[in-house]
Amino acid sequence: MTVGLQHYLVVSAILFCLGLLGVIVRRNVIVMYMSLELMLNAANLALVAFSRFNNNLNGQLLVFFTITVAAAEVAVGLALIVALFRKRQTTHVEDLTSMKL
Amino acid sequence: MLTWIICLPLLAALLLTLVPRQNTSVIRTIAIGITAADMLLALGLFFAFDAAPALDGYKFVQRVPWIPSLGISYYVGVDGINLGLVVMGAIVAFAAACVSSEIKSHQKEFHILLLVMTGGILGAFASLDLFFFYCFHEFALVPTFIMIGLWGSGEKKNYATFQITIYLTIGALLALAGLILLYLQRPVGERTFDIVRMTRYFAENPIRAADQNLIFALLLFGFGILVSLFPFHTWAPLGYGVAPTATAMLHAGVLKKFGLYGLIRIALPMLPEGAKAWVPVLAWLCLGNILYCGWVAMRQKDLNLLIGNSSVAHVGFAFLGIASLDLIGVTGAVLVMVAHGFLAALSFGLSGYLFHATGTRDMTRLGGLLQQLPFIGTALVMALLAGCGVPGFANFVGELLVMFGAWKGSYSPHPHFYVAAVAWGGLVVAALYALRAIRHLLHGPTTEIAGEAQDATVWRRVPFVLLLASLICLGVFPRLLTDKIKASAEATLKFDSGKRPSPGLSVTAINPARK
Amino acid sequence: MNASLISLELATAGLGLLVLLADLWLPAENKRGLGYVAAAALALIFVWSLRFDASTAQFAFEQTYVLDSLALFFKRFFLLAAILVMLLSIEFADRIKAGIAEFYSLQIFALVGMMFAASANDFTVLFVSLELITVTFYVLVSFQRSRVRSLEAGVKYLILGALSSAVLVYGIALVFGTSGTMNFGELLAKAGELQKNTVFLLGLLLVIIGLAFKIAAFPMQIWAPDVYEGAPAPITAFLAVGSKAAGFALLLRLLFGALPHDVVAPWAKLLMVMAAVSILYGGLCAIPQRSVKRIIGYSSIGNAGFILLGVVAMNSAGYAAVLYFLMGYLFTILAAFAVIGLVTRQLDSDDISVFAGLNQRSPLLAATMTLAMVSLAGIPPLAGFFGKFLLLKSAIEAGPAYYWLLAVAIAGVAISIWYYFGIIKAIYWSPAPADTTPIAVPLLVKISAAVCIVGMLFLGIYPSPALNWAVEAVKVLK
Amino acid sequence: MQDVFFYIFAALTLLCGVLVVANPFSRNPVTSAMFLVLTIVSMAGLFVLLHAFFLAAVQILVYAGAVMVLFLFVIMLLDLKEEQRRSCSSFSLVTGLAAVGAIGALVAATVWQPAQFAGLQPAAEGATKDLGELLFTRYLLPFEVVSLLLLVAMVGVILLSKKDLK
Amino acid sequence: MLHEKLPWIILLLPLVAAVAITLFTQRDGRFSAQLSIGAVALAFIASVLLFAISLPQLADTARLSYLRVNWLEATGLKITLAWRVDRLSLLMLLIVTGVGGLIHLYSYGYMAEDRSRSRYFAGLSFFTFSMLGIVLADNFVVMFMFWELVGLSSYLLIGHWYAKESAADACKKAFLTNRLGDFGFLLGILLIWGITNHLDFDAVRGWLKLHPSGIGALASLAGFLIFCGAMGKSAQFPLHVWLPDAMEGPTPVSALIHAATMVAAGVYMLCRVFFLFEIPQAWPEWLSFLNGWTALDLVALSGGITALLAALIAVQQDDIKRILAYSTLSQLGYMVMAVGLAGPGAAMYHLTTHAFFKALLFLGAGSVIYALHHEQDIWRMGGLKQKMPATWWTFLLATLALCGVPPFSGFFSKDEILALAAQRHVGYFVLATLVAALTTFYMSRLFFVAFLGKPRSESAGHAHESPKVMTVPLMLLAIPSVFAGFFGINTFLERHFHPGEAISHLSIAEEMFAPFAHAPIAALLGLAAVAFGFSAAYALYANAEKDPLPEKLGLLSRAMRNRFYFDEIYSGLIRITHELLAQLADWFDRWIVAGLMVRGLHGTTELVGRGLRLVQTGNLQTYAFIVAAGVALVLYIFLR
Repeated sequence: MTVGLQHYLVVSAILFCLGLLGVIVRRNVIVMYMSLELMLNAANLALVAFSRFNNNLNGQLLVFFTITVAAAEVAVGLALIVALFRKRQTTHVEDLTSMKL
Repeated sequence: MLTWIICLPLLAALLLTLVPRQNTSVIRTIAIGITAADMLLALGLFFAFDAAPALDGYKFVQRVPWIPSLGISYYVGVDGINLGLVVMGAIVAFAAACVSSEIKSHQKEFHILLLVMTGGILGAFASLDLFFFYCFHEFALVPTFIMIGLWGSGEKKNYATFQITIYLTIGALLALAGLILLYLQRPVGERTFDIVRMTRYFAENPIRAADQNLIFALLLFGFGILVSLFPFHTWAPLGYGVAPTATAMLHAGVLKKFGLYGLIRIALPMLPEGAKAWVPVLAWLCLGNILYCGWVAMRQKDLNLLIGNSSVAHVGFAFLGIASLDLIGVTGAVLVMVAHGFLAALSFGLSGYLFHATGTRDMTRLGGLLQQLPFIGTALVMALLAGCGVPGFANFVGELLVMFGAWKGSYSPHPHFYVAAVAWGGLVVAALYALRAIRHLLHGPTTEIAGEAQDATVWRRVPFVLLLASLICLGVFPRLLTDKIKASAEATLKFDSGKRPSPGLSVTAINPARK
Repeated sequence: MNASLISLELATAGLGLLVLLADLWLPAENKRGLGYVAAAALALIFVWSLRFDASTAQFAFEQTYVLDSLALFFKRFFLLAAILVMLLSIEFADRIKAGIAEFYSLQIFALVGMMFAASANDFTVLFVSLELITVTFYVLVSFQRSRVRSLEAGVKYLILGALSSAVLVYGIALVFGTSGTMNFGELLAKAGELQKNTVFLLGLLLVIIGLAFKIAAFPMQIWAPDVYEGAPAPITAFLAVGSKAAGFALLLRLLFGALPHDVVAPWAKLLMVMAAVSILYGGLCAIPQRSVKRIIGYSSIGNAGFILLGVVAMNSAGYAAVLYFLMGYLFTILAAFAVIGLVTRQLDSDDISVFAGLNQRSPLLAATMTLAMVSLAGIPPLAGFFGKFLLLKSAIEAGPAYYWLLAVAIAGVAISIWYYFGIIKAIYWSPAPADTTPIAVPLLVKISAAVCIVGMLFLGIYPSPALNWAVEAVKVLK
Repeated sequence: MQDVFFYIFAALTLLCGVLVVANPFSRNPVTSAMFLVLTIVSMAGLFVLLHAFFLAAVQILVYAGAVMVLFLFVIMLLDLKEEQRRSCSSFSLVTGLAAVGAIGALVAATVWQPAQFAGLQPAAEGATKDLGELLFTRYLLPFEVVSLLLLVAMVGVILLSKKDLK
Repeated sequence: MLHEKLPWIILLLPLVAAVAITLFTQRDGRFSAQLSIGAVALAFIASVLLFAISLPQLADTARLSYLRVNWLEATGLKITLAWRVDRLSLLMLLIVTGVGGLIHLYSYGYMAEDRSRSRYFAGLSFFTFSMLGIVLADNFVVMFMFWELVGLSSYLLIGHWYAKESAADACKKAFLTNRLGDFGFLLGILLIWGITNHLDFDAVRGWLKLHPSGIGALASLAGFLIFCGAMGKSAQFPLHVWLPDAMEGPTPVSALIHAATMVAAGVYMLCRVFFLFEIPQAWPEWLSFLNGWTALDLVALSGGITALLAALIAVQQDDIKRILAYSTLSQLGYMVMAVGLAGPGAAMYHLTTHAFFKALLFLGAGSVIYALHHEQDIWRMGGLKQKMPATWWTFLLATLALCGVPPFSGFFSKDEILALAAQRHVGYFVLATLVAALTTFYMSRLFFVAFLGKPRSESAGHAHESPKVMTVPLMLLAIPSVFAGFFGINTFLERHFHPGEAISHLSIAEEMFAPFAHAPIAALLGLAAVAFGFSAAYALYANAEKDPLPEKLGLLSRAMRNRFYFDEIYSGLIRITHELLAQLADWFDRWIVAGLMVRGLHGTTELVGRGLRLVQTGNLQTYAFIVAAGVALVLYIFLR
């Protein structure tokens, strides 16, 4: 079977789920955040694949934006995590439950 | 004129916000004065009614478009059906303002809320626009909750407030859903919230029976909850039990009638088929109100709970009048509504007085009050007797009409059974708990706790005298109201006339008279 | 290309930059006053926006940007919200140790994002403007760096926001892949063939879920209480009003502007479930709640569910109801936060007990809060009632299939009254605390409270004009 | 040949992805970050296979180069130790796996429908010029918005991480 | 047109007095009393005037038309206030205002010391008003209304000394028992209206004349239900229990209400609507076990049982007022029985005479009680003959009349009933004779013990004759008690009930011997019964110090003393019906409706809320999981 669009899509789907799994099972905020990057990448893969198979560059362009946005987000996010770490000396999600219920 | 009646209390409420809270006497004077003026205006309305010109059967009509795109307009007017309610509301409001002197904290807020409630109530009854009809009711309802919650008394206050709030909200929302459904029954573009036009339209273009059944059910149970229809009644005795006197008077007396009024004004004329489908159920539930709640009332030791339960029982008569699908019954229902408005206000007012005079409502701890408080005692006796349907009071006339109407009504194969049960409830069970209350509270030797109570001063008597006089006046001259009701009911309600159940029960043997 | 179409956004963005730059030169003690300038400038832009005419849709940037009545309505809405939030922020500013100008300018940037979102006619614009809003809010939510809660709220918003972004992008990818276009206009033409394409539907579903994060509706509702609690009060207000409205603007645009009706119709069930679960979740969780901000958070979830009623009704009455309700919600929430911000600051607690005796400490605040709660509870004559009325009406109008949702909504209203009145109860009749010193109400708060009250009353008592705006605005939707 | 590369890169991507999320040997964040870099790089390979050359470059430069370095930098800065296995409830793991598995299964099952993409042929060439043209015409607006976003991010990062604000 | 308005004047005078007293003269008891007496006196004069004016115009039963007022109107229902002036009502008017007036006067003395005299006289006037309303009513509903008002005013009067537990209980019992009867009455009215569509007596009668079988299967039921009203008001078995207790009220009240007027209302009403019982009788299917009985049979049975039971109980009572109360019961039973035996004329006749002598007896008893400072036990009296001559004489005359000794009025009326019973049914005749004997027995017992012999207590020894204001009414009442048999009341009534039949006018002398001529066996047997009763009483009580009967009769006596345990049975019945139902309803309300349903819903909601918010752990991981789970759920639902 030649590799077609759906192959890429399945890879991206699995990657997406892996990322989601990471968000759910990992307890370190930074690792969670990395898992989120994984999810974004999965979406990017799907976009690029679609772009290729649709003969339409719009998808690739969105990837371009996604990467930029992700970079900005990561910057802000990590700054936030660092700020929090300075306060609480932890990045462990179970320690970040001062607000609940 | 109607607009003035509605707006006067609301404007006064605004005015009160400007009065410093320390000037309690000024606040009270304004509240009483305004409600008195309102009452006089309403009475003027009542006596000018016959002569006034009518538009579509309604008088004193005023109409201002409000949201044309939805067909909503401010539209007020009275006919025989709501005239009595408006007047009754104004009178009870005055009485309630008079008894509010018992409030000792935050008088300013209390009186503002009271006036808001009054305005809302009167507006709800005078509105001929469904939307305003509903809005005004809600507008009056909220002060009720707040007043009960804030100035209520008793251990169960919070629970009771919670219960009454949730119940009435759900009831109002169910009714709202029904009203909106009703509104949507007209094709787009013609839609209007104008009750008069809706009635006319639906008389000519009846709604599909299935839709009628649904809408009627929503209205029945929505309004029913508002009026403490069995088995959705438990909020009422409890809520009134803890409510401050004036609130209980206004709510039990006036605001509660909104649901009944809605059924008569909206559900019956617009949804005749739905009514036919649902009244057999309603008839059964009436029995729940009248008999069951009567029995419950028999067991109460707290005077307010007793009055509350009996008030639940009384609205059963109005429900039966509606369920009878008969003009006599509906006339009776309206009369019961008005009469019970006065009566409930009177009873709760007296009960509130007793509570403040003796510090308890527990009937087992009181006794022989008639000696100590001749005026209040006598008034209470009269109120309780009026409650068990003694002629001379308006309640009797209303209940009588309801029973007559229900007897002939074609709502069920066995109307006689309901009437028999209802008559038992109204004549016997009501007498049982009323006399029991008199026996425990007023008769017998004076107990220690009752011995220190003071009878009402002349000014404190005014509201009670007024209410009693209204009750008796309507009881002796019921035509003051029934003639007006009759004309309007005939104009708006069309029942399958003349169909009367045959004697129905087959003959086994005819004995020749021995003579 | 008609760049004048985006002049409102350009002006706003320019204002944001100016404020940021002004920070460099202004002496520290005057920075707070920058807010006045910003608010005044925003007000000017708002007034300017009134001169815009969008009776016919105008496009720019190859149809990726649209200025139509809906967009213009939301732009004005966001501007108004931002002005009021700005006023609250000025009052709040002294609690921020530093970065006051940034505080203001970031809000303005968020506003720019919202305004762009209102005009998005392309998934790319949608994504980018949403991200602008979201990223700005990451910073704003955690702005009170000295407070752990603020930071924690920021982290939570960050992780869950990023999660929703990922879902959104993935959904966009699938939609793009099947339809071959990013543009809403083209999508409208192509989507008709795709209504059986499950990949397309999955993509759409994921996009809707992604937007659900913005409006705080099921299944993305979970962040709301924590973030609302942790964020600075004006930011919470902005989140509750602006961010939510942006989500709804996009949802409406996407579902009813970019998709043909027969593609959207099957989604009614999904939206109904979202609405129902949100209403119940928000209502039920709020009952035992003690923190006022959390209550508002939960109520925000519930209200998202209510607004979804109008979306799910899928008729123009419903869309108009959504817009109308949002207007009322704007004034109501801002009124509430004007009070909350002031009351909680003194005790640095937002437990419901800080409201005890408020009516003695400041009758104005007590009255404002009461009115806000009454309006939220949906009681006439305030805005909330008419909004809820319109929403319920539109849902009923949609047909018998919606009746169960209606029942849920009614239950939800009843439950919500329970906790809203809990707050009123706390204000008026919980035992007053020892400290009953009057709260000094700054003029700013007085003004914003007055504006909000007038707004609530106006919308409730004379809804006709506002309803007409809303009806006009949704004419572009199908 | 391309297919072989696809499988290689896909396998690499997924394997590394798994190792980011659930490395059985190490729960050190640094390990995760390193595997994430690997994932991104192998994904760039996939991009190349999809003729998105510019994006592949961006992927490596921006993502692997900048973003991941930032991650690593922060991890090092914070001196994060290995994630302690604190009360890792198997319940949450199982339910989490179940939820994710369900989503994955549903998404994959939906996507794995060759029929739905029958008409599509690989065609687009991710030429830099074409991209650039699009970016500065049609997507000029998002481009500008992103610039604003980056500004916001800058401001935000400064605000959040400055030791002491004036 | 004076006579057009006279019924209104008669009716409203006492009402005006009552209202005026209540509103204005509460403080001045004396003036109140005078007002009340004046009103009733004026009403009496007006009644006489009306009688004089109307009688010539009364061609048989044709009713004179009087001023009518539309009281209530609803679509298909019209209730008119109109007053019916015919022989029946004219007679009753005279009795009510006449006897009532005397009792008012008597009360002036009797209640002189009472501190709430105003309230008492207001009640008395109000009662008179209500009673006159019943008498004049021309309409079922109007009658029902006044019926209720009579019940109400009797409640107020019995409970005049409400501070006394027993009085408070008694008035409650009276009202409730009456209410039971009214329940039937109302249903009967509804039933008749439902079928005939009329409420006016004449209209219903006319309708029935046109459609004799119109009511069909419900005919007997209608009659019986209407009778229920009478059963309550006239205290007929099984609703007789309230009357003896009602003696807790002041004695003049007992005389007015429980001897002359109120209890007579039942009989009056039966006579008024007698046409209802003349239609073909039938029972509906679900009451088919009653086939073979007509409504009248039930009436007669109830009356007969009451007459006998009450007479038996009276034999063993010691309280002077209770003896009279049971005697009243028994006599009322007589009258009801007479109605049941299709002799309304006889019933009315006996009612009239009974009103005189029973009122006299009560007032006499009141005089005794007053003189003995509220001592009511006859075994603590004795020897009053010398101390209270006026009372003694009048009491003697009344006793003779009650026993039916010729030529006193009671003889004639009772004889009519006996003759009627003899004619209709031998069983009832035997019963009636037996009751006559018992009547003489217990009255003689009362008389011997209370008035003759030696004083048995200190207060009896110091008794004085009552003041003039009390003895004059006694004497005035004694006149009709003695002579009422000669007035031709029976023929007067015959013309009402049998219009058109030729009735010969008799002279007084002929009148006197008419019974013997008419039905000699009945008359003679009646006399024999009287003689037997008297001699038995003489033998037992002429010089008795205490009651010898309990020893002789043993268990039976105890049963009699305890009134055959009716009170106990009834209170038991009420306990197992209403009390139980009330308890059940209360329990249900408290636990099921308010508890389980409302509180349950409340609690469940709150619990669900508390449970649901546990989801909000504050832990990001949980949040992520929940989001994922939600997404999975949504995906599952929509992609399945």
